[in-house]
Order: sequence, then structure tokens, then C-alpha cells
Amino acid sequence: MERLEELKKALPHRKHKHDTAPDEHLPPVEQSSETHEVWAKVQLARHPQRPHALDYIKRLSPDFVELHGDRRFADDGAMIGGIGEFEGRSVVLLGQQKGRDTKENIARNFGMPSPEGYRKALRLMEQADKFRLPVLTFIDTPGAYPGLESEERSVANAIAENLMALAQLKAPVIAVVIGEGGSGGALAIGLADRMLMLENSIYSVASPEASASILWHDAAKAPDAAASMRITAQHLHSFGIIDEVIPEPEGGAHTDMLATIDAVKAVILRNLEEIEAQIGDGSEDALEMLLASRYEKYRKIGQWVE
Amino acid sequence: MERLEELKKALPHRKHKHDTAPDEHLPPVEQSSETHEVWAKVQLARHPQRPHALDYIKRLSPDFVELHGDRRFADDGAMIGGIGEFEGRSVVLLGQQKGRDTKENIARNFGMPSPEGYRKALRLMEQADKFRLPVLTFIDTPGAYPGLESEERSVANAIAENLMALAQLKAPVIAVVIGEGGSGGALAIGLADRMLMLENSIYSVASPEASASILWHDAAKAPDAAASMRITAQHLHSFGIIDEVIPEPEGGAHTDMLATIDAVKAVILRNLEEIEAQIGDGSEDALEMLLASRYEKYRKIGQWVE
Amino acid sequence: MKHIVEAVAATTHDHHHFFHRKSLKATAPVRAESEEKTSNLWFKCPKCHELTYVKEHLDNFKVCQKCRHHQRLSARERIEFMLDENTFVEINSQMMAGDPLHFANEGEIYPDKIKQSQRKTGNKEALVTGYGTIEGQPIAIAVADFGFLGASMGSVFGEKLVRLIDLCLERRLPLVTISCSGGARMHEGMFSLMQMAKTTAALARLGKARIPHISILTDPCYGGVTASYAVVADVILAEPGAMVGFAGPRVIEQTTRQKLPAGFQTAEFLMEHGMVDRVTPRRELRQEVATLARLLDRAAAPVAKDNRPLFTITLPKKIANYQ
Amino acid sequence: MKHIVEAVAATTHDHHHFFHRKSLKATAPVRAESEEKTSNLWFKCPKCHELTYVKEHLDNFKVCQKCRHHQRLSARERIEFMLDENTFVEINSQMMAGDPLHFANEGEIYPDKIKQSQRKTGNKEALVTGYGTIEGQPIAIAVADFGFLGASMGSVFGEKLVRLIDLCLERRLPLVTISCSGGARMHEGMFSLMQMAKTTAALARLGKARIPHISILTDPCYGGVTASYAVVADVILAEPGAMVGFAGPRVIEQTTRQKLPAGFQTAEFLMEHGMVDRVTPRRELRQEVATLARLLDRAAAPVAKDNRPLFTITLPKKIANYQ
Ligand SMILES: [Zn+2]
Ligand SMILES: [Zn+2]
Repeated sequence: MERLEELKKALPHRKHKHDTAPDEHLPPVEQSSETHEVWAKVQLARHPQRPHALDYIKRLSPDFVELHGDRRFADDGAMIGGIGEFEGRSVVLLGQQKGRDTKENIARNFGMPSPEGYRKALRLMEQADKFRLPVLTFIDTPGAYPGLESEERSVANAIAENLMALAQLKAPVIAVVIGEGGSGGALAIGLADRMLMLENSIYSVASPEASASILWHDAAKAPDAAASMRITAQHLHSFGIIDEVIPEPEGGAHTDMLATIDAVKAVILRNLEEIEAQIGDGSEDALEMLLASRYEKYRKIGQWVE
Repeated sequence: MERLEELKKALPHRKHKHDTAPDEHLPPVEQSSETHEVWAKVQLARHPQRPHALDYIKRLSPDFVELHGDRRFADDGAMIGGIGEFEGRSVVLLGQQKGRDTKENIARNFGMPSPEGYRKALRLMEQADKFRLPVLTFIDTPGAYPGLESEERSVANAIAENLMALAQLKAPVIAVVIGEGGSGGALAIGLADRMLMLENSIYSVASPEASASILWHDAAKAPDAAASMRITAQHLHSFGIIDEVIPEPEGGAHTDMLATIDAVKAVILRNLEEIEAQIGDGSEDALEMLLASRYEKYRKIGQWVE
Repeated sequence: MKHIVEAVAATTHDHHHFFHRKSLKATAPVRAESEEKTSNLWFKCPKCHELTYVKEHLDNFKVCQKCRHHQRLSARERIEFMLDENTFVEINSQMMAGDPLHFANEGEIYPDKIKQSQRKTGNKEALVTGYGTIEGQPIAIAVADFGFLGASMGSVFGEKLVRLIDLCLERRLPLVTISCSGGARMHEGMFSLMQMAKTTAALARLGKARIPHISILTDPCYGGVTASYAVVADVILAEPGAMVGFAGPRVIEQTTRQKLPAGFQTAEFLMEHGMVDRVTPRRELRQEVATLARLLDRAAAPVAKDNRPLFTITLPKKIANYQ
Repeated sequence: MKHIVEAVAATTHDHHHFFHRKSLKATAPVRAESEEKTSNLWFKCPKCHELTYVKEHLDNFKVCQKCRHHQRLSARERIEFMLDENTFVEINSQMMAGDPLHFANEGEIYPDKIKQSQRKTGNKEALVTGYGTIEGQPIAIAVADFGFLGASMGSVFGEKLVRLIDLCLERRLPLVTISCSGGARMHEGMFSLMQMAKTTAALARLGKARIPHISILTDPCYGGVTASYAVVADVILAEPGAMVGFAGPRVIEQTTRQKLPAGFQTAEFLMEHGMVDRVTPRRELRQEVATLARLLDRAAAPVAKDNRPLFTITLPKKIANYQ
């Protein structure tokens, strides 16, 4: 599997062109070995001992102060938010948080946020905008919680308003997929200047299981769905949808939590410093340009023929 | 009673000074006739046939489009909001709405808004700020609904956030007390450039009944509380807390709804045109000055000794 | 329950003059929804099984006179109904989906699925965009067609909407979106998910320019569309009975084992929960949207302190050539 | 339930060194709350009836070691506890209430009620304002004193807070408010209600200048204060068990006949309902407020496109003479 991995990485990173037919064909899907390899990544992405959002947050920002509640309805344990210092500057940190054991998983709804979780994030995004604080987000969720109350209090509205806030946030935004990037529920804290993914993390429009049941009415075919839906960090990097793949220790992040977290920390810092250099004194003009380039980043994503 | 009324009106309108001891004494409270006269006003303010917010809104803005919901939790029938045309310009209209009969009163919670009612108003204030639309508010409520759920979803937060939005709203804001101005629940749509009151309307820090039970542990003493708490339009005008008292037809607004509404309409239009003249082309500088003068209006309210 | 045809005709007739002279042309194919169809002459309402002359049904914009059931409309029908006659100018009509994932499903490749939908709907993609007037009010309009792969949002859907927003920014045209969607365009994977961010980020620019966005939610509307541009609007209208939500009822029942209440995720449910501004019957939509656009269209472009535009909108060079 | 005094002293003692060297001076009168007081030597917790040496009780900032009941503090005690020693500079200490309504209640006139409270608390009014440092972090601070007419908000309360905000604007000092209130200052009628608008409008200017406001809610906090400046803050902390709400429990029960749940309107209830950022034990407040102020104090003043200040703050001339 590693060999294929090397081969994959050797592929030149193609800056996808959005307004002409895809000029070269991706290698066809060899059902078995590709499926097997991708599914291994899915299992690593979901590994119970994989570092979670709070593990990163507390290491990157030792004096992190968690801030609770959406000031409307409730506090949601599946979404962590707060402020802290990161390498000498104040930042807002956000992340979906899974539980380590059943008890914590129940308290945190298995990392599946409800509308109030996204609205807590919204409130903190608005605070970041007010004080011009960079925002670091750690994405790790199977998706937004699909419950009756999520529809009553409109998780759809909450996700959309987060996207609006992130699109207008006048400070650097850096998002990292550290495990599972579950559809819109992940994207709701994932509209950023830099989109990073850990090597064995996944990010998909629908979970492999959901995709399999939609496509073949058989959730058991999740591995096939995972392969054909191109949900790995490498695939998404090749599509230009994410900006950088962060290597993990051999065998996956859970084998060496600290090394993984410090690797992520270094990549975040480099990307943040690059953006801060562009912003310079943080004048309104410079921040308008930041928003313009953030917009262009998403404007370019898509393939069509005219 | 009218004679006393004339006499009252004849009193020169005193611009109260905030930083020196009140130089002349208000006439002492003659318990009976003053109390009787004030209580008559309270009853007129609460008259079941008195014109309600929607009566004004529909006459001032025939093409009024009501907009529902706070986009967070629910729609509240006790608060009306929407947009419409008023004398050639687009405006946002807000008001607390009482019911005409028991059925409607139950649907509208007797004009006592819940947190979602204030948050609907907040959303429309933000829309008015976005499109620089003047805001006209019609105040008529016994107060915010004092319920278990009002505390769960924090009506206090909702009121405070409305005050913040109104303080920063970059367009003219004109508020009119058309009936009962019930404490913070009324003020939540009442931070304005111009504060108007109908002649027989009342505006108080607590309802006469509540004041009586606080002061004398006897709600039946409401008439005495009403008199000593200075809650009439005339009193508040003399304190400089409101800017203008709008005369009502003889016997009260309910005796001639149309005449009352048109009187209110004329006063609103005059005040709005005055503010619009100051704003001129609506440049950011002009709007900053509008906010500064709105701030000064409230900064001056208060009497103390140094 | 069989109505006397005349009575039906009579009542429908009365209704007729309530509408302005517009009505859906009889030529429009009456099969946006897989209803039982008795014959070309009669239309049978899927909800109350009332029989109506097809002509009458079209005159009433495919709304059942008896039970008010709002039948789905294709994008063409919707545009024809909403816009003043002959004012619609379509833009970017030729854009077609790519195939970034080389997607194949049970032997059928994505490009073939696209061709099927094109034949079925007459559109090249699920979103039709352009500009025109409603009751004389100039607007830009984007209409989703459920007939085209369930109006799923893929790269073309996103790019066409964003180009329409460029037009709105350039000409200060209010934006009207009429949405329905079965969810993401699975065939385009993460390209599809990212359209949520792309379209919403474009709306952020529209908002900063103080140009209004009026969104109309029509049956059915789920997933990425509902969680992006369709609910970030100055006014959100929904058609009566339209089913609108994020997760589908089946998924919710499976995940939570909860019994879903009657009327769950209907437009009325959303209204009660504060999520839409109004539930507006189809025949009142034209008037209401025109009024709202007119009221909100007056805001001047934002001017900075020194009267320089508050921000410069970088528009792609290609706005000129639209067709 | 009587504890062996040594044990109490021992446990208290252990706790002692956990705190920085600060502790409330023994001289501070231990009667902010009308608790049963066994003698000057002992303090009996009103909640769990635990007996503690007064000295120990003061060392623990009047928090019961057994049940964590947070006893109310006067403004002086609060300032002494929160600020680094000898750094507090009081401003506007001489402002006193007027009597706009010539208020009399059962033969007692308002000015006399004021004098009573002044004797009782040593303050001229219910709000004490000034500036100093917390763990070295410079801040401006406003503390309400429940002993002064129930910390009801009248003209002086409002004006002193707004003048403190002027100071914050002038020196870019983070604002810390420590609130408690029984509600409006009935004696000043509508002048009191209007302080809600006045104080919140001042916070709007503070926010525009990107100067942080950290609000601490302490027991009890109701009415106008809770529905204005105290909940419009960048961070809201609440002391454990503090009762915070808008309408009092009695009023709610009378109006709705509803049975109120256990813990209704406690700080923990607010946290569960998303209304406060943290419930912070008293002895952790200093550290937490200092950290939050430091983190949020770094934002530069907002600069317009041409680097002119985004807005000019008109400060009243009188900022200079404070005392
Ligand atoms: Zn029917
Ligand atoms: Zn105790």
C-alpha cells in the first residue's frame, strides 16, 4: 500500500483548470487495491485514539480559555470554542470534539454539532472579526447531528450563516481536517484562507456509508463509495480543493499524538505567518484584499465545460 | 379635569439640567385630583378600542409586507415587523401588537413579547441598518412576557442586544408610545432619535400595579403609584425624556381612530424629514454624526449632584 | 369524488380573472411531478385526487383548486410564470458539467446521466439563470429545476449562480433565487460540497454592496442548497406545503428513532419555527416579490467616508459575453 | 453539624496557600448578606450552616469551604479582592442622586433613603468606579454594591458607568463590570429605565473602538441591569450559584402558574442555556479576568481605509478632573 502511496504523491500537483475540459484522465479506479487503501485511511481517520480537537487546541494554546454557549438557546458539547494565545498572538480556536469514551461521546453527541453549536462558533467568529483575531479551526465530525430539534432550530440556517461570517471575517482563517470532514457540518467551520488536511483524514460530501446507500442502496458498500467519491487528502489536494497535506507518523496520528500535533502546529504557524505578512499593518485595504483572495479561492473551485 | 389639563400644558417646557440640583420644585402631588387625572390616562392608554400598532402600520404604509420569525427559534405574534413604503421612502416598521378579542390576545400574548419577538425585531433592525432604511416603532406593551421560557432563552439578552443594535443603526429611528410603555420590554424597540408619546399614553419603569406592590405591597394602590411615578406623556416631556406629546381627539384615541393615526403620521413625517435633512446625502460621516447625536440624547438623561 | 366538470370550470374560471393575463402556456409539458395522469385532457391531483381540466390547471399555475396542493414546476415553467412576458434573457445557458471524479455508477457514467437530464428538461444544467422584470421591476433570477438530477448542486450550478451575482453587482440588480434540491451532486463529490462555500461567499459580496436577495423555497429543498445561499437572504418566502430541511426525514428517523410530528419540515413548520419570513401562495408570489424588490432596491451603493466606494468589487472580465 | 475547629482551620489553612497572598482584610465588615452571625469570631454559612473562623472565611473570599456557597461581597470587598493591592484609583466618587420625582414613600423621602445607604456602605452611590491592575493587567472597573438600595440602577449609576467608559475610550483600557442588582431605582422612575439605553449606547462606542468588555454576574442580578450593559459583553462570567434573570421567580410563578424547575435562574442554569461563557469560582476570577483582558486587549484601534480613525469619539471635556 505504501508503494502506491509514494506513487500517488509523486504525481505532479495539478492546478486544475476550471474552464476547459479536464485535460488528462485520473487513473481508472482499480476496484480492489485502491478501495482497500482508501478504506484503511477512513478507518485511521475514525480511529478512537486519534488526537481530537481539544488535544490540538490545548497544545497550541496552553492558556486557552473555553467560552460556552450561543447566547440564544444552549451550549453544545460537540463544538468547542474559545480564545487563547498562539505563538505570541491572540487567536480564536474552534473545533468539533468527539468523546474518548462512551460517556463523553454521549455528552458530546459523538462530535455531531446541533444548531446551537454552530451558533456558538458564529458568535466567536464575530468576536474574531471585531478584534481582528486569526481563527484556527479543527474539523473532525461525522456531520451535523440529524435530529428533530436540529431541523426545528434550523441547522441549515446555522451552517449558512457560519459560511457568511467566515466569508467576511477580517482576519486570517486556517482550517485543518484532523479526522472526519463530514459534509456541510464540517464545512460550517471550514471556509478558510488555507485548507489543510492530515494525511489520513477524509473530507466528503456525504459519509461513505451514506454515499453507498444513496448510490447502491447498500451501506455495506461504503469502502467502494469511499474510493469512488475521492475523499482522501491526496485526492482533494490534487483537485486544488485543499492547500496542503500534513504527513502523519508511520501507522497514523494515534501512534504518536504529540508528533502529529506538533507537525500540525508547525504547518499552521507557517501558513498563518504567510497570511499575516500579506496583511502587513492590518489596514482596512489590506483586509479587503484578504477577503477578495479568500473569495477567489472558492470562486475557482469547480469543473465545467462551456 | 380638562382645566387642569390646560394648566399643565401651559407650564413652560423645562430643559432639565443634569449636573446641577433641580432648580425649581415640581408642584407637590395633590393626592386625589392628580391621582384621579393620571389614572384616567392609564385607563385610556389601556382602552380595548385604542388603535393598536397594526392599525398605524397599515395606514402609514398601505403596501406593508409583514416579515415573520427570528431565524433562530420561532415567530412571536406579540411583535409585528416588516417593511413598507412611507411617504415615498422604504422603511422598517416594528410594533408590539395587542389582540382585539380574547382569541387574538391569546395568539399575541396580550402584546407581551417573548425573546424570539425581540430577536425578530433585532433581525429587522439589522436589515434596516444594512439598507439604511429609517425605522418606525410603535410601542404598546404591558412589558416583556415574564415566563419560564423567557428566562430560558434570555429575554434580558434579547432586550440588551436590541438596545445595542438601535444605538448603532445607521438610519433615522423614530419611536412612538401609542398606549402602554411597559418598562424594558417597551424600551427594547424604543432607543431612538426622536421619542414621541400620544397624549394619553404612559411609559413607566414598572407597571402601576407592580410599582404599588413593590412600594406598598398592595397592587390596589396602582393609581397612587401611577401618580407618584410620573408616567404620563406630559411628565416625561417635562423631564426631557420624550421629545414631543401628540394630542389625541377629545375623549381619547379610541373615539376617532383615523384622526389619531393621521395626527401621529404627520408628527412622524415631520420628525423624519428633519432628521433626513440633517443626514443629507447619507454619507458615512453624516451617519456617524446621527449616531453621535443619538448617543448624546441618552447621555444627557439623568439627574444627580456632584 | 367526482366534481361536475362545469362547476370545476366555473370555479376555476372565477379564479382565472383574479390572475393577471399571464398563465402557463398549454404547451408546457405537465409532468414535472410523477403524478398519475388520466389523459392529456384531465389532471388528477396527487393529494386530493381532484380532477381538473389541464387547461384550467395551467391557468392556476398548477395549484389544485380544491386542496391548494402546489405541484412542482420546471425551471422554464417557473420563469414563464414569474417574469413579465418576453422580458427574460438567459445567461450562461451553454455551461455543462465536467466529470472530475470520472464517476460511474452501476455501469452508467456521469456524462450520460447529464445527457439524459438535458433531454428530459431541455436545460443544459439544473440551474437556469438570467434577468428580466417582474411587474416591471428589473431583477436577476436563478431557478433550480428538480427534473435535472434532482436539482442537485454541482460545479455548474454554483458557477452560474455566482456569475449571476456578478451581473447583480455590476448592474445593481436585486437577486431572486427560486430553489429546490434533492441535495449535493454526488457525482462531483467535494466539488459539489464546495459550491455551498462559493455561492455563500458570493452572497456576502452582494450584501456588502447592499443589493437585496429574495429567496423562494419550493418543494422539495434539502441538503447543501438549504444550508447555503437559499437561506442567506434578506427575505425568505416559501410555497405552501413545500418540504424544506437539511437532513431528510428518513435519515432523522433512523438516527434518532424519534417519531416525527405531523407537518414536519413543511413550509408552515418552518414559519412556526421562525425560519421563513412568509408562506406565500404561488399566485401571490409575483406581486410580493416585485414589491419586496422595489422596497429593498432603493438603498444607495455604500459610500466610504471620502465618498470612494466602500470596497471595490473585482468583477471577472468575462461579464460582457453572456450567451 | 459541628466540625472540629482544628479540622476546619486545617482544611481552610490548606486552601489558604492555594491563594495568592491576597485575602480580604479582617477589618472588612462581614455582613454584606443578612446571614445569621454567631459571633464576631465565627461565621455560619446560611446554606450548609457550617461554622468557620471569620478570619478563615475572609481568607477564602467569603466562600464556604464546605458547600462552596458564594456569600455576597460589598463593592469595597470586591475591589479589594479583584485588584492588585494599592492599584485602585476611584473616579467620580462624589456623585450623588438628585430627586427628579420628589419621591416619598410612606413618609420617607428619597434623599433620606440615600443617606441611609451611604452610611451603611460607605459609598455615595450603588456603583463604585475606577481603574487599577489585575495581575498586572491594567483595567477599568465598575462594581455594583447590593447593600446600596439593592444596587438599583439610577441616574448616578448610569452616568458613572458611562464616564468610566469615556476613560476606557481615552486610554484604551479594557472594561470589567461586576454586577448585581435588585432592578430599577423606582425612586427615579423613567430616569432609571433610561439608564439601560444610556449605558448600552456607551458600550456600543466601546465595541466600535474594539476595546473589550468583560462582565461578571454576581448574586443577585435582575431587571434593567441584566437587560442592558451586564449581558452586552465580549465575555460573560458568572459566580457559581448566582441568581441571574430578568423577571423575578415570584412574578413568573404568579403570571404563568408554572412550577419553576430546580436551579432555575442559577448561573449553572444560564450556562446550560447558553447565556454565560463560564461559571467561574470566585478564587479563579482574578486569574481568568486578567488572562481574558490580556488576550482581548491587543486589538489595534480600528483604522479607516485612509488610516484616519474609523470614527471619532467625542469625549466630554471633563475627563481630566476625575476626583
Ligand atoms: Zn388537490
Ligand atoms: Zn456552606
